Amino acid sequence: MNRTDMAQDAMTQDVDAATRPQLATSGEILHVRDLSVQIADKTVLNDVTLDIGANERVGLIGASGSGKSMLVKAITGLLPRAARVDGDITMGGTQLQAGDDAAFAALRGRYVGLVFQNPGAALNPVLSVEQQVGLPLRLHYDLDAGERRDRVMTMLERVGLPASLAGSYPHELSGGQQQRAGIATALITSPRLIIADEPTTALDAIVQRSIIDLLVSLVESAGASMLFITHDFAVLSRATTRCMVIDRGRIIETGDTTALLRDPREPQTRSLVNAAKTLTLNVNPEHHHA
Amino acid sequence: MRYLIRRLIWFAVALLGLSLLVFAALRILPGDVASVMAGTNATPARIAAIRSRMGLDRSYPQQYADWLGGLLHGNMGVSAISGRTVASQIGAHAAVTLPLIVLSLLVALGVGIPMGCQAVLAGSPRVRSVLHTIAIVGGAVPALWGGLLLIMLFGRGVGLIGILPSQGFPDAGWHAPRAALISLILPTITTGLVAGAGIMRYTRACLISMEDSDAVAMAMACGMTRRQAMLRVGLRLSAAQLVSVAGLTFAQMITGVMVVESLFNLPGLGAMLINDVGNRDLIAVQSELFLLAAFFLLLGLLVDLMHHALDPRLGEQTQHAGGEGSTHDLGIR
Amino acid sequence: MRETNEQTATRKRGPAEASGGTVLLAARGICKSFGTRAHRVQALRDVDMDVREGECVAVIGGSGSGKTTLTRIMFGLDTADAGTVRYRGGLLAGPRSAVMRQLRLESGIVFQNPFTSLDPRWSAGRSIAEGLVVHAARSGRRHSAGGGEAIDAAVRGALAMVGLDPDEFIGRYPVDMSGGQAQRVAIARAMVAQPRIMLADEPMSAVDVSGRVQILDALTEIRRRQPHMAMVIVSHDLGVVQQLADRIVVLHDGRIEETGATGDLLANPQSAYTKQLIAAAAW
Amino acid sequence: MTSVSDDGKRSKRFGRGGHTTGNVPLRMRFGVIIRSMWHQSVGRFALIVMACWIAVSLLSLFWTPYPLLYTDGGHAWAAPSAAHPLGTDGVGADVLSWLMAGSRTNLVIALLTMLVSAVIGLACTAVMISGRRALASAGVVVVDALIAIPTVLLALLFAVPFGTSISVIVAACGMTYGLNMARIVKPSASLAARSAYVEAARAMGGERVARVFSPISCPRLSPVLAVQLSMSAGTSILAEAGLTYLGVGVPSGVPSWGHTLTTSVRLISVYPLTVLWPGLTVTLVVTALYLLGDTIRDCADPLANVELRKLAAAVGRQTHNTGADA
Repeated sequence: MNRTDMAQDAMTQDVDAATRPQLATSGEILHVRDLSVQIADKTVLNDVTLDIGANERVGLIGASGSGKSMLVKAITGLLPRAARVDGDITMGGTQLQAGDDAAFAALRGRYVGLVFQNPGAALNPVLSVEQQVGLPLRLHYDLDAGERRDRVMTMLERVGLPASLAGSYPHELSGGQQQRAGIATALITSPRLIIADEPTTALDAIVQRSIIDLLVSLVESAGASMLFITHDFAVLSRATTRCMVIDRGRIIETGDTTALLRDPREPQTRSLVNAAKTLTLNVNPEHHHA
Repeated sequence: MRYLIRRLIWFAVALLGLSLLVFAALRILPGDVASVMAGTNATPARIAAIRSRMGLDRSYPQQYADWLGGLLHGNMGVSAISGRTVASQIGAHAAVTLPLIVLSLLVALGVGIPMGCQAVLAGSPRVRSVLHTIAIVGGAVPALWGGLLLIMLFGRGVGLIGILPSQGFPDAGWHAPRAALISLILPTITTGLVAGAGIMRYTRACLISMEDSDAVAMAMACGMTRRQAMLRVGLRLSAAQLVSVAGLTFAQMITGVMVVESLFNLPGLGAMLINDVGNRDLIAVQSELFLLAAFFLLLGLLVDLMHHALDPRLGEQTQHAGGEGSTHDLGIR
Repeated sequence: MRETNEQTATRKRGPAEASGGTVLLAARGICKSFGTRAHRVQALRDVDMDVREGECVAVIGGSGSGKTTLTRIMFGLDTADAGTVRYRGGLLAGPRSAVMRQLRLESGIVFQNPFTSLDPRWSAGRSIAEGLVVHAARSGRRHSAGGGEAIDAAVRGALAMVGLDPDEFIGRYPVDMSGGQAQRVAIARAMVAQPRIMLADEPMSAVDVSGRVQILDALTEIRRRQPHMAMVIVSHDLGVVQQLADRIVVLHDGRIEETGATGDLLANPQSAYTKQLIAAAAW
Repeated sequence: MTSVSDDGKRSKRFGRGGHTTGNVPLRMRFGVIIRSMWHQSVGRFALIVMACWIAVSLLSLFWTPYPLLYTDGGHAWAAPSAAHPLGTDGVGADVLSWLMAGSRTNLVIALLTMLVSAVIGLACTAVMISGRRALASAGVVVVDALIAIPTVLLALLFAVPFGTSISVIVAACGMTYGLNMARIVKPSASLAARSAYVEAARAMGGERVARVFSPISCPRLSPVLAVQLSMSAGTSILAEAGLTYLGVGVPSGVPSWGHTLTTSVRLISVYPLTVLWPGLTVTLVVTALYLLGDTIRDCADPLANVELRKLAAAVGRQTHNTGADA
């Protein structure tokens, strides 16, 4: 709780016209219509339509191979070049053409921040934490070195990384610390949309919980929206308000997270939810709140 | 740091081993070294004179120690044929070969790396596959033949567009820098392009392996375009590997360099070495072979150190290279 | 023993002491550290642990707790800096000792990620058969009459036991399987030589939810069919542990934090760390 | 190719027939591999060039347009004509005949170099990944040091005592490429050595180094090996040409492509275009060898080639049906 408050304070002081993107005028943050993706004659996404509004935290669930990660890549323009993309993507008021890498790049790291599944592989091994976290600032904003450093240090503090680690390289950090650095990189420019692709699967339960809490509180306090991909339903109900189910490249069900988990309509969703229930620890909660 | 020390120790050991190898190879010759050197019609007295002058009448360990001691003092002996000191002979010929090697390497890197990048990053698939073909076929051209083709195209007097000299090195050497440089153009292009094709292939392979990497995706997520991310992150992360490959290409380029020296009639180290081997000028060959090989050992050392400097992760890994401790994910991180 | 059998089927079991089997694997005073001289990490500090015949012990804890290291040492995959491991009373000493050979013959191991623990270039049938061939070679007896057919039958039996159609999966490669299917092939490989004791090292952490259920079902089925076999499962997934294990060992920071029968421990955790673990799992 | 022969050995050990547990008979696998290579244009090119090379080599054992020792004294340094399509050399020998005969020498050199470099390369790799730390790190550093010595220096070193011969070329090439290979294979080998499936095999019994090179993990190495070996073969041809030209390669009197190229250097002043053919031959064959490795990697690896996996799956189903019938 304490940390969230601190973060909020720091946030209000920190935000200024230079870092605040001016693009989002409507309530719509992300707008996808009839998105289809084919890679090597295989359809990985099929007529996907979705909207994410301001301050909304949306979950995306589905079995592995259902197209969750492909959807993220398609939205952010990270698909391999061989992919064939049809459909409309509108982000921050810009309609994006598939293949217009420069337009996507202008939004990535400024309007939309990504948190990766495996920070150990994603963080650039030759950049220090400070350089890595400051990279989106360098790419998008014309700040002098001192100012950039100040922002990075504030951000590190907000994600709970001690300033002494600023000069460390990723391989010197623990898994949890690496993911904190990844989150800091995604959030440093106060983007309007955060996309997190299974950000905690590589971590153990206790660390997982603290990372999710951190991410949610930061997104909340920044007033950003979030698309959260996971196959962990406990995480889902904790982090999101609305939820979509994807199966074989199609969005098959959308709804309020709690309602959807309680009463799934589609058979695929039902089997996913039942599986998750089977695996959830079943104890009387009264025992451990003392 | 520990790697540096260990690598230096092994460098010294390798040098010593190398000297033994060279020494032994030249001593297991069938027949008597001195009589071979003296020629077929030499009198026994002359043979004996050579033997004692060269120190060949002493025991092998003694000879080895003498040679090594001489090397340490920069005294590499006197050529039995030309009568010049081996050191001055090497110096004169290196003045042709070293610039040729350095220029070739610059051409190889200057052509290979950008074209290798382009072979991955070019927008049109057709351009990419053409560049890939060039890389493979270019690496399959024998240096001898490549040189011949260049002579036939550009060689003064022979070629279709005869604008460049294709034979010899100016007598004045580097005192006539313009002429010297011009005489090196065709040889440099020959070896440089052949080696460049190899570098190009490796650059392409390295970049392709980076294409789907999370690190490049992360750089893109921070706001780089694909091209920027591949060039700034992908290429940087391949740099350690590329340096190693460039080092190896460099070492293997030497066959081509010697061929080209001979083809273009340049008085370089290759010509000297072939000549001395042909003349069985053992004292000279012994020192020359050793020095050249030592040069490449040193080069390998530099390449490895550079490789380590370029990859911050390596410092950790080598500490338990090959040990049991590093073989498992121990779940302690 | 019959009683044990029924208990497994209903997924409710009494305390570990009730299973009352003889001790198969016993670790005493295990210490282990990693790293360089300058930067030493103590992974295990003086840990004792027993595994009895027919019981399923879960070792739980966060990453860095030493749970994987402990079980690796107990199954002879690593060596301890100090302490002893005894298998059926014999001291596990050195990779070539008779006890070690016996342990290798009589144990089956399932690793975390099936896509790395199965050879990607081998079909499922071949991977599973390899377990049997190595086993046969090690135990000094060749498969006698009809070796090929006997192996084939055993492989098909093992596939069926983990709930995979032998016809479909015997020639299939790991790339063409889902995580749950691949991990079940890995379980079949561990089970094909009918081990006395099995180690499953985080068998579900690399697999998605539906795969996890398949693996859980396969392991439950194995427990039902092989009531005498001991099982050690390393996990940080308490939901799975709750359904599978008779007894839980909680490791934290290289020490045993707490140990007890599954129901007791989950309902009534003593240490703060265990409470934290349970809270993290039950959100 | 390596993985295929492994499988052969394997299925014998498993019992007769090799039809057990979804194992695909060697001949069927081989058929699928060749077919998938043929379906790629690159693979087809490589296969055709290889086939021609081998055919010409065999043919030259029995027939060449002129006997190798036949010299047409009156037509030394002759330009190409109907009688001598590629002209004649300084003693009037037919260049085409020598080029044809040269292909068998180069075939032998390429095969031997592959063999020697494979032995040296795998031996060094085994040392570098061995469980004994001191041995492994010593191995790494020694390979790192020696790898820098160029082929030509080794050839010169060997040529001084032993004279020029095919064995000198093979020894020099085999050693440098072997070390090269060791360095390139080592990462995959040590990955394999520490991979969970070797661990899994080790848990069932077995030594670490033996495991890496045993069929358990050779499939893992075989893609890298296929590429490296075919590179060695190709590069040995280039090295032969260079060394022979320098006078430390194939002795004069033995036909080889390097020999023909050297001859054509002299012919250049008489009839420049003849220089095209031997050079083109070498370039073509070396290109084909480089590509051959790539396509073998893509086609013989069940991970990369769906057809192989489909075949295995089909065999798995089919064996059961026949079993049920019986």
